[in-house]
Formats: sequence, structure tokens, C-alpha cells
Amino acid sequence: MDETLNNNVGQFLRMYRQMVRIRVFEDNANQLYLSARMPGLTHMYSGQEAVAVGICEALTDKDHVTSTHRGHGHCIAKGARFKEMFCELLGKEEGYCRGKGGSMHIADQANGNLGANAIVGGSTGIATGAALTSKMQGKGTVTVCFFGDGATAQGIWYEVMNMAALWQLPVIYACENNGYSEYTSTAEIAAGSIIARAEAFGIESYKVDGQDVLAVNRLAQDLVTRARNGDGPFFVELETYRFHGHHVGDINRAYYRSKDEESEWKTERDPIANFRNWLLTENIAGTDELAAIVAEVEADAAAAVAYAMEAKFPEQSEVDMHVFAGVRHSLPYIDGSAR
Amino acid sequence: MDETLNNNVGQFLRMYRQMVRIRVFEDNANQLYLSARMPGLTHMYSGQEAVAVGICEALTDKDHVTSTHRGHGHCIAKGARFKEMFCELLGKEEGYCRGKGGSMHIADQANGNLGANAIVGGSTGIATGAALTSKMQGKGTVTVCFFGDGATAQGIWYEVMNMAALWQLPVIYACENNGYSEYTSTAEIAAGSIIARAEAFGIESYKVDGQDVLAVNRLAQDLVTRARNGDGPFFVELETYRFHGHHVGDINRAYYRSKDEESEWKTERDPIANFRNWLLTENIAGTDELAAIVAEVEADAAAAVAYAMEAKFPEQSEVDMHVFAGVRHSLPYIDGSAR
Amino acid sequence: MTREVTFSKAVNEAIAEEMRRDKSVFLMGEDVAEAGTPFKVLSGLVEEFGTDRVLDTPISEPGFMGIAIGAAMTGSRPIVDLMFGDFLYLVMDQLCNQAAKTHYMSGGKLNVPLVLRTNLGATRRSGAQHSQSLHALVAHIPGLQVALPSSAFAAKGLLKTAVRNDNPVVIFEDKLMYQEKGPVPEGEYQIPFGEAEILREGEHVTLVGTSSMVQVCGEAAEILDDDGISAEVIDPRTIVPLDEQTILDSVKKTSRAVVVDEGHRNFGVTAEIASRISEKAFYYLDAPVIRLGAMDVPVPFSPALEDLTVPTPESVADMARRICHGEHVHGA
Amino acid sequence: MTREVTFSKAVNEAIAEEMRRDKSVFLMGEDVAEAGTPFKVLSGLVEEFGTDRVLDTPISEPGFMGIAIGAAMTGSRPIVDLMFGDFLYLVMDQLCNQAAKTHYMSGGKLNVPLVLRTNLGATRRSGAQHSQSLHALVAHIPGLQVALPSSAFAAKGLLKTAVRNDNPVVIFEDKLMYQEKGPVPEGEYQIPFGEAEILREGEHVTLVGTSSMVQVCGEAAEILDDDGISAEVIDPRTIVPLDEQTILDSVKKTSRAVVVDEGHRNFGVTAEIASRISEKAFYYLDAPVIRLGAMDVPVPFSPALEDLTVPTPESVADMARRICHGEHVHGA
Ligand SMILES: Cc1ncc(C[n+]2csc(CCOP(=O)(O)OP(=O)(O)O)c2C)c(N)n1
Ligand SMILES: Cc1ncc(C[n+]2csc(CCOP(=O)(O)OP(=O)(O)O)c2C)c(N)n1
Ligand SMILES: [Mg+2]
Ligand SMILES: [Mg+2]
Repeated sequence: MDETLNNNVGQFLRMYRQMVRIRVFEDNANQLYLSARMPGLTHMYSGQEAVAVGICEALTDKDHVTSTHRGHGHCIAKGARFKEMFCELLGKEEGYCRGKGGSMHIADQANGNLGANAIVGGSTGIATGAALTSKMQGKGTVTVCFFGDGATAQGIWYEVMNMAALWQLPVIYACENNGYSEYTSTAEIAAGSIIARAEAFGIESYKVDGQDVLAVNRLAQDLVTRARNGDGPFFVELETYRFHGHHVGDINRAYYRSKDEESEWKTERDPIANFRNWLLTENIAGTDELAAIVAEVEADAAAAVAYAMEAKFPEQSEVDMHVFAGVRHSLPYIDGSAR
Repeated sequence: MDETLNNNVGQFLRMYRQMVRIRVFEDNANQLYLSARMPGLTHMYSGQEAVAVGICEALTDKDHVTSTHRGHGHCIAKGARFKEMFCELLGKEEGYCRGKGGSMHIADQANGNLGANAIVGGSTGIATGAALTSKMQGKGTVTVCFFGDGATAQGIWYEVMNMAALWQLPVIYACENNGYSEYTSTAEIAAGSIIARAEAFGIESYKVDGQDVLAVNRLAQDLVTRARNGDGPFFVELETYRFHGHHVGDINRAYYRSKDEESEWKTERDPIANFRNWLLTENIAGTDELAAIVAEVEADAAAAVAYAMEAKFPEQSEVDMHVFAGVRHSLPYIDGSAR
Repeated sequence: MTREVTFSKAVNEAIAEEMRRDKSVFLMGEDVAEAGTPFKVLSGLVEEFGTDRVLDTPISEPGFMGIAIGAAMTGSRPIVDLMFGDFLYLVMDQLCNQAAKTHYMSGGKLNVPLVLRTNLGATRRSGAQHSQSLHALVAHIPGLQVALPSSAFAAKGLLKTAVRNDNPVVIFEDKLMYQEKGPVPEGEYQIPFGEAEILREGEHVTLVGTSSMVQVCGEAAEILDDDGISAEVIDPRTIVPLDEQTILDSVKKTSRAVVVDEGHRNFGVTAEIASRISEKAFYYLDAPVIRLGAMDVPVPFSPALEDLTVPTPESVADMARRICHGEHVHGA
Repeated sequence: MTREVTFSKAVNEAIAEEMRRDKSVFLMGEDVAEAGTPFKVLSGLVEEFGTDRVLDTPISEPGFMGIAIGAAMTGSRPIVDLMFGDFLYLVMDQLCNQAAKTHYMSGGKLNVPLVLRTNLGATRRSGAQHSQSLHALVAHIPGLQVALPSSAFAAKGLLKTAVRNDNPVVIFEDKLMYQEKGPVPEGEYQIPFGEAEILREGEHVTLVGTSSMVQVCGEAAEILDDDGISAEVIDPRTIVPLDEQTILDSVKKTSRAVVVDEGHRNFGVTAEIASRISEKAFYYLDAPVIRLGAMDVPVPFSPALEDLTVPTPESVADMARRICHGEHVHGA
């Protein structure tokens, strides 16, 4: 193992663990859905782990991310705990959002995650605004805006890229191109070149293999540092793949995505398996060590699921709380009877 | 005069007349405003005549245009008459829209003008939709979408360009870059390159001197023909200038636009004066002939203004008519009492 | 002959029939073609009509709404599929500044014959951005007509009427009802706009329910039956136009009314209907008109909270019972 | 000490004072800097605060609304200028799906302290897309608060309260009032949300007016005076929260009410207020509650038509007179 690698062992193992955490979290969430123990649906991030982890590893707690409907990966990579996440997915009071948000709105502001978003493209403005605060207040923080290839069809993204470029904001637009939006392939809904769209605003842009956590992380470290120094904004397109369907219920999907294609990605381009091989080949860790990480994570997840299953739902009286900051119950407030 | 020129004398003189018509119309409208005889405000097209005329000369009656808040030029170039236009500006019943639209909503569907639009960027979808009908129904018509540099900041434009490109629609996006949106220069509100933004969607794009009616027309003829044949969409950026303020009331504007700059454009780059010189130099017409055109147009305008001033306002009973097609009066209809 | 078909199938049939009848009708939206929408409402249509008339769009709601308007202005009759009613906010400008006003602003020269199909309804554990019932917003804008089918029968009949209407029409379907079956005649039919349906006659109280709340009112009426209270249940079917007369006639007979809608209560649909009843049946009312709507909070994800936010048969029956028993629901 | 300043100046002062007080407050919108907006309301602010805190944006309403939300979530307090109220449709998604719901969806962890300033009002001959009064739309959405100043005094006091509020607040200013002068104290003051103002006491009828319609109600009251009818005039000042009690107390005293608002009547603000009065003051009412709003048509350009679409002192007085004289405005 050469010296640079040696210096970064901690980081490598952390990235491995984080990717495993995402995968294991998702497997558990999927099981909860399949066993009808989870309310609603969720969108699995499995397959895209190298994106969230490679990028978030380059960020500090103070840096912000905005996330999407496919948001568990970003949440975990930015430092969230399983317990509060599973509680949130099950609508429990101890969830990150007291059960009010759910999978599609999970947020973890303590770690700088401004929230998943169920409006495709809906967080592009929010991310840019967080970068504006950073610049105006000289905070030195960077914001990463995660979104899918499908979100490039939303006009607001062009609007905010323009302002980010004009005002040189410390924001990185990270487009996770997983080849599909819902049940439609990207080629059918995106004309021309996605990267050229960002470049047209004078934004320095990159394309990177989103299955290679090291490549993602290298680029991210560089761009985050530069954005912090005022060289932003940047755009990155990350080529990746979702291993599951659009959401947990999207089982019969051969009509829009071939099984061969899926299995090729799963066998050849699994970001975790490939990174594991690399760690082993480079002698950064042994199989036992890596297996131990997986086992630990699995135990952690199992415990969190068990906890969340037993955890209590929010009190009924919470239903009109947190509508307005500074107002305990909104219903009497809006009728003017709170004064 | 060489043969090609000779063959096109009729067209040249028509373009000259049309440009003069726009200028004279605007001067009259401005006078109506300054003498407090016009309700509301209007936005003058003077200075940009070569754009509307050069492009519309390449279109047939059946082709469509969509227009903007600065829409008189497009309306005239597409074939509208002064009488109905002045009536509209004065809110009279004989106006193109029975006085209900006004300057910012003037439409002339008989000549294919789908209407001015007071929402910046608001007609980009409409134009694209007209092109969709044309393609779906095999009409062979082309739609030109006029909009300003300011409208490039509206997200919807990117959305519809994407679909126009994916579906190869016969639409031409014509961006009249007059250097300003309201009181702000384009450089301050547009990052990167406008033309690159269209190109990023795989749309063939051009930049042309919008003060040169022949250059505009040449390009337009080519693109209209190609769009008709299914080679569209296209994008054209036309460099131009508005001679007046943002609207008729925008008189003291030196704080955002220098007098020198204005007078340079007015003396060096007046599309009408320059085209007139060319017509004279090439011996296509003599000064008398051109002066006669101006005089005729002026007389036409004066008569139309006089007519419109005397014309009657719509009846009060019209107020709830034309809310719904097929429903005479909407107020009883929405209360269910019309059945 | 009348068969039982699902709400979803009724919608599908209406579209297929109209597309067969009129070549200018086409369909556009996200995942409407092969996928047939996430709710599978449009399954099979692309197979019959091809991708030329069933257009999968990118995720560009403002953009495809605008395109539909331009298409409608030039001789097409688009049916636009908006995947969730919550995305209405994204198309408000095109819908309300353009589609709703074009006919008027052009002095009657330009028409915008389009149908915007979308949905409403909570309690699917979909969170605050996928559970809203936003029909009040569009009902407020002159130039738009708004239909709220409450059964498979209404879904088909209203949609066919909408497609033939020369104006922009917004239809909200109840997501939770897609799989519910109801009687639908084999043959061609339309349901005129502005004609309420009296689903059940009664003497003591009028329950006006819209969309998802029609069934709730029906169930409330059954609960009330047991208490000896006879409730009349009315479904306006369209709120623009609104069949005021049928509602007023009923209230003049019963002297009491409860208005129930799944949109938020504050500044919502119930306010309009209730205030009209209070104004125009003033001298007939024996009790205040009561409004029930979705609670004025964003829709919470947690099942423990979400279910509290919508009116239920029990809450409707309770209110009806109280006004019938002369309780001052809001004491003096 | 109280001076007379214009409505416009009052807004300008409120912003300047708040920006001086709190460095996290900033201003953004189209032509807000050197131009000071087309209405010149913001003139001079960029000179004092610089382009770092007075941001001219491109014509990207959804975009800068979204940016303001993100800025607000991370420690800024943006004041967003939306040039015309009609452009609200463009920001509805960001405002209603994001700003309004973020605090709730995050279980109270994220705040969105921002002010969206925009305007309302017709009769400026500006056509259908520059004349709308769309406050009912945002009032319907839980999570938003909505203020409607009707004087220079209210404009300043409500705006200062809004800036200090930790939630998204939408303020609608009446375009026609910008140049009107009114008394405004020299010193610091705020006007609490949810407290109506009784502008004039009266006995026979309550006139509830909002924004531009407050003056109209005041003038109607003077007309009514001549007829021996004493009208009480109430300005709610904020419609979310709405000071229901003050309105109900008044109606319980006068037994009659006319509610006047410049938004469209159908599914508009008057429906909410009137239906609450009818419900909660039911046993006190001697006549139906009457609603006057903008006519339910797109706003026509022609002066001959536009003036017909808004309530006037005469039309308000006429309605009040009729209910006071026991005329069944809507006969049985
Ligand atoms: C504005 C909006 N339109 C449509 C949807 C429905 N929808 C949810 S996810 C999705 C596809 C998003 O594709 P992409 O951005 O590529 O993200 P991915 O699901 O591939 O991660 C769609 C259409 C939505 N949530 N929001
Ligand atoms: C959506 C929207 N935002 C803002 C405005 C106000 N406005 C009217 S014209 C204009 C500037 C438009 O600039 P540009 O597109 O370059 O056209 P130009 O006036 O230069 O012809 C603005 C901001 C509007 N009408 N619509
Ligand atoms: Mg994708
Ligand atoms: Mg311009």
C-alpha cells in the first residue's frame, strides 16, 4: 500500500461503511414495505451509493445538501442515524421530522441536510439560496444540490443556475443521471446534452462515473474546495443506476428496462462490490474487517428497525403544531383567538 | 440593379412599408399617451422593426406568431390593420379584441397572430403548442415565437425547447436581444451565452444583426422553409435596440442607459433609415417613391387614430361575455342558472 | 345496459371514446404512454392510438401546460395529465394567466379547448406534497370550469363533456377511488356541467359533498338514519359552474346544511357554498350552515396524524346531528 | 410625532429600518436596486445598503422565490419583491409546496422566515394579467400568513411585523394607493397580526373591507350616514390570521354585514368571512350577509368595462341600504 493510500485508510473505510449503511438501510426499508409494515411508498437509493458518499465525504457538517424523493442515501451520507430515520419512515414521533415528513421529506438540519423533496427539481432554488446565505454572510460553507436526470426538465433549474453563475455562489449542482425518470428512459425526455445546458450559463461542468466512489470523491474534494474559495458554481453529471424500480412497488418493470441491463449494472457496476474489491486488492482492508463492518451495520439497522416498530406515534395534539414557528397550535392562531 | 434584386422589388418595398408602418404606428401611440388620450401604458417597438418585418415577411397568413408586451411590431408585420389596432389601444369595441385585451394582449388570429402576452416568457409554450398542432395535423405551418432577452430567464423556455427538440417541432424561437429588460442591462441578468443555451438542447441556432432587415429576412426564409420541411426547431438571437424607454412613461432613463448609447443606435443603426439608404443606393426606389410610402402610412395612421378616438366603447353588457366560448353571459352560467 | 367498472376504467373509456370520435383530441403528460400513468389509469391507450397521440413528456409541467394551450388555440383538443394535484401550483401561471383568460382577452376570437386531468385526496401516506386537494384555487379563477367526479359514472360522463367543451376545464379525480367499481352504462352518455345530483332525498338536513366527500356524506346519512334524522345528499359534480338552485331548493326544504369538501377549510370550497346558502336561503335556515374541510395544516405523513385531517362519516354525522338537535354549534 | 407620508414611503421606511436593525435581512426582486421598482417604492435603498443586500434578479420568479426560501432556511431573512401580484401564479409551487410546508414537514426544525411583497388592484388599465387580486389563493394554503395593508400606517406596521415573523408572510399592497399620504408616527412601531381595526363605529350594519376596499367601505359609510344608516367599518388587516372575534362582535351588535374585497367573488375571500359570520353570528343576523368582490371575469382592459368589475362606495352603500331596509336582497 503506497503512502497516500495509507494516509487515507480511515477515509476509505468510512466511505465503505457509509455505502454499506445506505445499502443495508434500503434493504430494510424495502422489507418493511414488502411486509406491509411501512406506510406509503419509498424510492430506493441502492446502486447510487457512490454518489452520495463520494460527495458528502468532501463536505463538513456545516455544509448543506438538498435532496430528492430518492433521499435516504443523501441523508445517511450526510451523517444521519438509523434510528431517527426508521422512526421517520414509520411516522413515529422520534423520527427526524416527528413523523410529519416521511421518506420523501426527511431532513436532518443538524447535519446540514435541508431535506428531501417530493417536487422534482423543487430543491434547486433552496440549494442556491443556502449558497446565497453563505456568500452574503461570509460563512465559507458550500451547498450541494442533488437531483436526478429527470429534474433537468424543470425550468427552475435553469433560472437558478443563471443566478448562481451571475452571483458566483458556492453551490454544486450534482445531477445523478441514473438513466430513467420513473418509467421513461432519459434519452426520451432529454434533448441535446445535459452538461452543455449547465455550461451555457458559464458554469464549469464535469461528468464522472457515479459508480466509482473514489473518482466521485476526488472531483468533489476539488470542487468543494474551489467553491469554498469563491470559484463556484459548478455542475457535475454523475452516471449511475438505480438497482430497484422507481419505487418499492415498481416490481414488474421489464417493459421499460430490460432485465439484462439491470443485471449487468448489478454485477459489473455495483459501487460497493467494486470498492470492496479495490480495498482488498490494494490491501487496505481484509475480508474479515469488511465483513465486520457489514455485520455491524446490519445489527445497527436491525436494532433501529426494531426500535422504530415499537416507538410511539406522535400525539394527536401535534397535528396543528409546527405549522408556524413561534405558534404552538396553529388552528386557534389563524382564527385570531391566540392573541 | 441586378436581376435578383429586380425580382424582389415588390418584397423590398413591402418590407420598407411595413417597417414604416410600425414606426408611424408607434409615434402615434406615443402621442396618444403623451396627450393623455390613451388608457394605461404601452411598450414601443420602434428601433426593432427589422426583426418583426424581416421574419414575418418569410411567413404566410397561415403561419403563426406569438408576441410579447412589446407587441405592436409583430402585430403589424403579421398583417394587422391600424384601425382595429388603435381601437384596441383605446379600449373600443371595434378593436381586435373588442377593447378587452389592450396593447399588451393584442391578438389578430385571422392573420395568425396568437397574441401579445404580458407575462414575460408566457408565450413560449403557446408557440410550441401551435407547432405541435401543425405537426400532428400535418398542416405544414410554422410558428415563430418572439421574445426578449429578458425572457431567457424564464424557466419555461428551457422546458419547451427541450420538447420542441425531442419532437422536432416546426417552431422558431426568435430572441430579440435589445440589451435591456426594463431598467437592467442584459449583461447583468444573463450569465454565459444565450445562444449556447438553445444549442445545448441540440437546437440549431443563429445570431443575426437585428437592424438589418435583409439579413434577418434571408435567415428567416431559410429557416422557415426548413422548419416547414421538418428540420426544426431553430433558435435565432437578433441583436437589436429599443429606441424608446421600457414603456412610454419611461422618460428619465439616463441612470440605466446612456444618452450617447441611445443616439449612436438611433443615428448609426436605425433599421429603417439604413434600409432606405440601401434602397436608394441600389436604385430600387427613388426618394419620392419612398416619401410617398411614408406619407400614405402617416395618413392611414392619422385616419385610424381619428376613427378610433370617435369609435364607441363596448356595451356594458359585454363585461361578462367571452369568458367562455359557447356561453353568452358567464355570470348566470357559473351560478348554474343558464341551464 | 349497465356494467360495473372501476373509476379508473371509466376515465380510460371516456378518453378512448373521445379520441376515436375526434382526431384532434390527444393526450399528454408524464408517463402516460407505455406506463399508462403511475395509477395505470391510461393503460392501453398508447397501444390503440400510438405515440403520436399519446405523448410522454419530460417532467416539465409549466412547459407542457403551455404547449397544450398553444395546441388548443390552433385546432387541437389536448387532454393533459397532471400526475398529482399538488403539481397544480407549477402550472398555475399557464393555466390561470393564459388558458383562463385567452378567450376573454381576445374578445372571443381565440378558444382554448383543453382538459386538465389531475387528482386530489389525502390518507395515502404520501406526505404534504402529494396529498393536497387544490380545486378551490382554480375555482377562484374566471375562465376555468371545474369538475369533481365522485363515481365511475360521473368520471366518465363529466370527462366526455369536458373534452367537448370549448374552454379549459380542470377535472380532479379522487386518487383513492380509482379502483372502486360502480355502474356505468355501455352506451354513450355525457353529464352536463352545472347540474347537481341528488343522491339521496331527505327532510331534516342537506349534506352537500364534493368528490371524495360524496361517499362520506352518503355514509353519514346512513349513520343519521339510525338516529331518525333524514339527510338529503347532494353532489354538485361541477363547482364552476355551480348548480346553486338545486342546493338552495334542498336547503329551503330541510332548513339545515352541512357542506363537506376535502380541500382545506380556510378560504376553501365550503366557504363559497356555505356563504351562498346562508345568503340566499337565509330566511329558511333553522341552524347555521356548517363547513367541514381538510384541517388547515399541511398534510402530515404519519398515519396517526393524517387521518385526523380529513372529514369522516362520523364527523359529518356528528355535525349534522348537532344542528338538527338545535345545538348552537358555535354558541352565542 | 406623526407625519404624513405616502404609502410607498411607509413601505420604504419599514424595509430600511428592518435592514438597519438586522443584517440578515435583504431584498431581492426585479429592478429593485437602481430602478427602485417600477413603482419607485424601493428608491434609495440600494444607495444605503448596496447591491450586496439589494439584489436585482433576472426575470425568474420561480427561481428567485426558491432562492429566497433556501436563504431563509439557512439564516437570512429575505424580503422578496414580486413586481405584480399576477405573477404569484409563477411562484405558487415554491411558495406553497416549499415555503409553506417546510416548517411542518421538518417537524419544526427548519424555519422559513421570508416576506413576499406584492400587490393587487385593478382599474389601472393594465389588462387581465396585471390587475388581479390573488390573495385568496395564498390564504387557502396552511403555513402562509397574509397581510393586506390599507393605509400608509398599516403598510409600515404590518411589514415590520412580517419581517420579524419567523414564517413566510405574503403582503399585498394596493398599487393605486402608493402615492396616497397618511399619518405615520416617527418612531418605531409594529402592528400585530390577527388584530382587526375598527375604523369607524356604527350601529346598523358592519362593513368588512380589505385592502383597497377599506377606503371604499369608509366612503360607503359616509354615503350611508346621509341616509341615517350608521355603519361600522372593520379592516381585518391580516386575513391569515383572521381576527374573527372583532368581526363577530361587531355583527352581533349591528345584526347585518357586507363583506367587500377586491379579489374575485367566486371562491374568494368574502366567502370565507361571510360564511364565518353566517355560521358564528347566526342567531344575531337580521339579514343575509352580503358579499361584494371583483366581478368573476378576467379584468378587461377597456375603461368602459374595467370600472364595472370592482365594488364602489355606491355599490357597497346600496347593498347595505337594502339589507338595512329589510329588502330580501335575494328574495325567497
Ligand atoms: C414536479 C414533479 N413532477 C412529477 C413528479 C413525479 N415524479 C416523482 S419522481 C419522478 C422521476 C424523477 O426522475 P429523476 O429526477 O431522474 O430522479 P430518479 O427518480 O431517477 O432518482 C417523477 C416524474 C414529481 N414528484 N414532481
Ligand atoms: C413574468 C413576468 N415578470 C415580470 C414582468 C415585468 N416586465 C415586463 S417587461 C419586462 C422586461 C422584459 O424584458 P425583455 O424580455 O428583454 O423584453 P423587452 O422589454 O426588452 O422587449 C419585465 C420584467 C412581466 N411582465 N412578466
Ligand atoms: Mg433519474
Ligand atoms: Mg430586452
